[in-house]
Amino acid sequence: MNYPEIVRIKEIVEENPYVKSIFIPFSKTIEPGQFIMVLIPGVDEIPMSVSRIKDGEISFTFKRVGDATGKLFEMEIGDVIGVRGPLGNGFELRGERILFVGGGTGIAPLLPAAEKAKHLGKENIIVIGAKTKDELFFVGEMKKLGKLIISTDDGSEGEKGLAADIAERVIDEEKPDMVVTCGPELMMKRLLDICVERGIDFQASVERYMKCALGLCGQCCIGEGLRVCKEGPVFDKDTLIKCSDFGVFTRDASGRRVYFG
Amino acid sequence: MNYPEIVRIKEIVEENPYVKSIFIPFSKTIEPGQFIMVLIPGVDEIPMSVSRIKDGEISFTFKRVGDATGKLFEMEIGDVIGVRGPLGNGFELRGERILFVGGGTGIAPLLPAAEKAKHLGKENIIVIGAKTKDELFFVGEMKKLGKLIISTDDGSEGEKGLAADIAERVIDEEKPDMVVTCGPELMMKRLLDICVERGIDFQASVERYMKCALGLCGQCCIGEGLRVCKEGPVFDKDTLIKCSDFGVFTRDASGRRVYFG
Amino acid sequence: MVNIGTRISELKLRNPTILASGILGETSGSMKRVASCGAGAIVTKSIGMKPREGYPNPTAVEIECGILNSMGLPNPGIEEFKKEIDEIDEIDIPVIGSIFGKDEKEFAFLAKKMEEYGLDAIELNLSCPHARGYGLEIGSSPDIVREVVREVKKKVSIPVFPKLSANAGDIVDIGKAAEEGGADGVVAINSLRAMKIDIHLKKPILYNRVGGYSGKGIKPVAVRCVYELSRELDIPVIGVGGVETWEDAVEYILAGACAVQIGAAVYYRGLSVFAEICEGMKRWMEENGFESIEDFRGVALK
Amino acid sequence: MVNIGTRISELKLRNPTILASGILGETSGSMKRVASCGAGAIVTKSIGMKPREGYPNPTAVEIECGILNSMGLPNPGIEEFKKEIDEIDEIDIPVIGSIFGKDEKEFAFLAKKMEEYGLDAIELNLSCPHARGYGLEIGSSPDIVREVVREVKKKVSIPVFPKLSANAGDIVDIGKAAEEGGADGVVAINSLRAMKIDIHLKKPILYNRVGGYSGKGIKPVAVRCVYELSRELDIPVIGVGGVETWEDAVEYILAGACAVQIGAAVYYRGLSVFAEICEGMKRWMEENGFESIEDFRGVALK
Ligand SMILES: Cc1cc2nc3c(=O)[nH]c(=O)nc-3n(C[C@H](O)[C@H](O)[C@H](O)COP(=O)(O)OP(=O)(O)OC[C@H]3O[C@@H](n4cnc5c(N)ncnc54)[C@H](O)[C@@H]3O)c2cc1C
Ligand SMILES: Cc1cc2nc3c(=O)[nH]c(=O)nc-3n(C[C@H](O)[C@H](O)[C@H](O)COP(=O)(O)OP(=O)(O)OC[C@H]3O[C@@H](n4cnc5c(N)ncnc54)[C@H](O)[C@@H]3O)c2cc1C
Ligand SMILES: Cc1cc2nc3c(=O)[nH]c(=O)nc-3n(C[C@H](O)[C@H](O)[C@H](O)COP(=O)(O)O)c2cc1C
Ligand SMILES: Cc1cc2nc3c(=O)[nH]c(=O)nc-3n(C[C@H](O)[C@H](O)[C@H](O)COP(=O)(O)O)c2cc1C
Ligand code: FES
Ligand code: FES
Repeated sequence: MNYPEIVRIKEIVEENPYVKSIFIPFSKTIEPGQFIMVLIPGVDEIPMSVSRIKDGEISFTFKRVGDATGKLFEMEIGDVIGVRGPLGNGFELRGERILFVGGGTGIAPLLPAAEKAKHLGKENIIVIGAKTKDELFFVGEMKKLGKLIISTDDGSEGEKGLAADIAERVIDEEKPDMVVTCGPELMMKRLLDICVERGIDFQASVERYMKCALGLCGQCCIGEGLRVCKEGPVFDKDTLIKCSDFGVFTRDASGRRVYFG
Repeated sequence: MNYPEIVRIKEIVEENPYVKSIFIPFSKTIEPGQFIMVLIPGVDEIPMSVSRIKDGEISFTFKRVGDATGKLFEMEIGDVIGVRGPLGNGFELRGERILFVGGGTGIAPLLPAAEKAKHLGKENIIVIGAKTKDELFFVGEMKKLGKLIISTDDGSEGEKGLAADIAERVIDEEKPDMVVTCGPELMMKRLLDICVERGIDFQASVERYMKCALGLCGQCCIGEGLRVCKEGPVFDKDTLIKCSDFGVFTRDASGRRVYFG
Repeated sequence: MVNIGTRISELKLRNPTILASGILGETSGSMKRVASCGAGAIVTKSIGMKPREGYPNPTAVEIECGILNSMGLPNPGIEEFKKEIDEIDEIDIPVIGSIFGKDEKEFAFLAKKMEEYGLDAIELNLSCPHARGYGLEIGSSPDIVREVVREVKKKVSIPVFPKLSANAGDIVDIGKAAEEGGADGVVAINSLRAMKIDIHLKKPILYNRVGGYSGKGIKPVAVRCVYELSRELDIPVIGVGGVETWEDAVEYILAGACAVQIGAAVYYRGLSVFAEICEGMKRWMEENGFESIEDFRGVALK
Repeated sequence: MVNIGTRISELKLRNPTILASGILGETSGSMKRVASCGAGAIVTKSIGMKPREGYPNPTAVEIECGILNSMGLPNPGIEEFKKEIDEIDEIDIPVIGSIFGKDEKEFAFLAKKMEEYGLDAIELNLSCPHARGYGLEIGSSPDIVREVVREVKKKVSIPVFPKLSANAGDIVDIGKAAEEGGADGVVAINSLRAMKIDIHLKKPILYNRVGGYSGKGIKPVAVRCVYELSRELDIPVIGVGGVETWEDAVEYILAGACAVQIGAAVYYRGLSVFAEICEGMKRWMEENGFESIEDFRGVALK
């Protein structure tokens, strides 16, 4: 039943001044890359990637950006939220050397993905980028999972520059079999182009405004009717190349096109 | 799903000038004593006891009494009817020596019951009664299943007299462990009283006007709300003793009481 | 200590589960049985002026999300029904007499009879979805509903509960008309006008073609009706439609119902359904710190 | 050879499965995808005068016998929607533009726009069960429905299909009014006004509280509506509500529908549902010796 299960918050971790993780009981199987719909009673219900997968428990990790995340940010242990999921597909980790590139809150779904990759015996290279040092998170956990490269737009930590630029260099140096990414769409689009050029396997987790999360309303469609809530949020290189809107425009809650950049 | 399955009539047997058996495909398990609702499209849907149980096939055996049975009587192989069931409970054959007493179309459900009893290694004594010779049926088949005593009201075949009278004598002679009966309610009531008096185990298959056959409408209730379509049609001695209406009145389609005798 | 007793107007119920009309409510024996199974009250089969045989079978079938029936209001008639009522003295829960008629005069006459027989309240079946001349036509006009309730109220002093349908007209308009007419509460909803066509027969499966749909498939519609009626009316609302589990009953009470009626679930869950719902509800109330039905009734309206 | 092509007024469909409004009909890409999955026609999302964000989430949840939604008519507005239509030239099945407005003027304006954009027919959403000021209020008055259809018909020359609801009023009365107004066919039914209260939150689960119920739970009601409309009207009837399997589609056609729309089943069965229904229906027609849809359409009415 694709219906919210009402649960109590088990634990809250402040990842940085702007980002928190909320832990909730979750008894179903969920794969890295899959997401849940988080119901904040009386406020909204929003999509959140799973950021940690434990036994009977998961977390999601979010930045305060508006009403719903703002309310979540103020919540305390024991508070009640609703959870629908697992929804969508997960990452498929192919090849032996995987480069993970996460930008902003896009770092969140990469943590369980890199953990799984490590568990499968793969060699991980991880690039995480943020505007500034303060906005980084998961640094300690990521370090344990592979070779970690940090980038900040302002150079306050790690390398200075855009994650996509850093990633391009790392791709050429490290020659990964696959790039797995989540973050701003323009960053993912650049990585897609890079991987197409170089013939490297690629997966990206795409964000679109979501309403029904049942694959019905069509609100979240990209390309030729691919539902991010159903066929996504993770898409392959070959699929995304054919999406003429990927990296070009997204849609607001009314379905109007909103161009990037 | 308690919903008619539409089937084609496989075979029709004329048991006597007034009674026919219709064979239909039936893939579910059904016990002697249980019944089905037979839908005659555009006419009615009526309860019928299972009269033969074969592999993937059953029969019901009926007398032409009105619209629905009249229409059934005219049907041919390949004609379409609906079947809901199995419904209700079945006979529970207890003890080693069982006396079956069938009157009129009440003989029908006793055939598979006696067959089962024989199969279970019990010793059968069978009394079947009808008004006259012509109205008897299942004589050949019953003979193979135990000691058969025939009674007719007019003495045209077997012993002359009411089946209940004959049965009373047989009970005293044969000392059965149990009496299993189906037929006119006054006959069954007399047998009940006899068995109570003598402390003999007893089951009877009761008929009441049926509508929903779902246990909902209450049309078929006897005693303290026992639904013949659900808790019946087969009832034990102890249950029937407590039904102050058993053998006293039945109800017509409107629910009005119709007194016997 | 948790108390699941409830009140509907002046009726006091030991618990909020009521046997719905048309379910095992036609004979004294079946009413006694339901009372002994733990119901909080019983509604009789709908009774009319004269004996009626109802429609030929099939009158009821199970379909995917519920039960479809078109009994056609079979009943022994008000005179004969006295025999059943005379035999239920030992029942110590409220028994509500359901009646149907073709106009306010018949309703008033039947209600008076039911009162004379000693019943505790009257339910007006204004909304049978399949019997021509009764029900739908009456129940979808606020003016007729107001008038019927008013005439009945003039004749009897026991509480009167019109039963509304979601088949035609705005249920809130009808509910308001009932309230204006002096109703002591409303019951919502009767089964939904519906049909199942058998693709093998290529015909409607019910003899009467159209029937009333009940069971869990209608619950979302019925809960919405109860919610809207509770919000707009000042009189008690009794919820009916697809109540099968204690969760369903709680949902109705959160929507504002002071009691629920149970029909189709007698098929799905058996006669233990009344006791099971009460047990579950008590447990839930304990866990949630509610001491009485009133503690959580209508909470969802806020 | 079995032919499952069908006609609705002047529209010719390769098969009788139509994508229902509000399902994947908002972007050019999703419409193309549905066309390539075998649908016989497509209805767009309901489009209004201005962009609307709709209600906050939850806007849709799965419940026991179907889907409950209260999207709140989100849409990019008629101007912006041109971009989508401009991109669907390659679709070779009829595309029907669904519109909603607050009065006959808005409907007429929107219909004209849709015709200019090149769409093949208009569906009038007169019956959204949850968006205040649109839908229910309009769709439950025969007079308003007649007027809206009449005004729209004055403006456009493509077929016009009002979509009716079973929420309020007698659907046959509304259907007759639509026919009088000049409708080229009617679509029945929109989702049923309904509610789910979450017993843990003790609140309605949808942000908007009330929503529209679709899926198999509403099929018996919708089939009854299609049956009644087919019997009473002379114009084609398109059936909607809980069509999931070929058996469901056959049931609607037996009830008189010349085509069926499919909404919730896209969730339950995926996008292959259109092709699967067509396959099953062809097989059944062969077994039953029917060569065309017309051979068995409305057989249950007899
Ligand atoms: C599959 C998926 C996974 C996501 N995972 C994460 C995550 O792990 N961590 C995280 O911080 N964020 C994640 N997001 C984004 C997150 O859902 C939005 O940031 C959040 O919905 C903002 O809600 P708000 O009310 O706080 O902000 P608002 O002020 O309502 O909106 C801010 C922005 O958030 C976006 N947004 C709002 N509502 C929705 C919605 N229903 N669906 C999609 N986007 C919306 C819009 O683009 C909007 O411009 C994910 C989005 C998707 C589609
Ligand atoms: C559990 C059960 C098992 C039965 N098994 C058999 C059987 O194996 N063989 C057989 O010949 N008969 C059996 N009957 C009786 C049979 O159902 C009726 O004879 C039949 O319904 C008559 O229908 P009709 O339309 O031909 O006659 P009608 O003219 O309609 O009625 C004749 C009489 O049949 C009875 N009857 C009619 N409709 C029903 C109904 N829906 N339910 C119950 N009784 C009804 C009434 O008492 C009526 O007076 C059984 C009845 C029950 C309750
Ligand atoms: C077999 C059957 C008979 C019914 N008969 C009546 C009736 O006589 N009078 C009445 O008001 N409602 C009647 N109803 C409707 C129920 O009382 C109830 O309103 C409806 O079934 C919805 O509740 P449920 O989903 O719990 O069954 C009948 C319902 C069924 C299933
Ligand atoms: C998510 C969702 C959105 C819908 N949006 C619309 C809409 O915009 N316009 C409309 O006329 N009907 C809309 N509907 C109703 C459907 O078109 C259809 O009438 C209803 O869902 C019943 O069909 P179904 O059971 O096949 O889903 C919507 C239904 C759903 C589930
Ligand atoms: S959010 Fe509705 S289809 Fe994806
Ligand atoms: S026939 Fe309806 S309860 Fe038995």
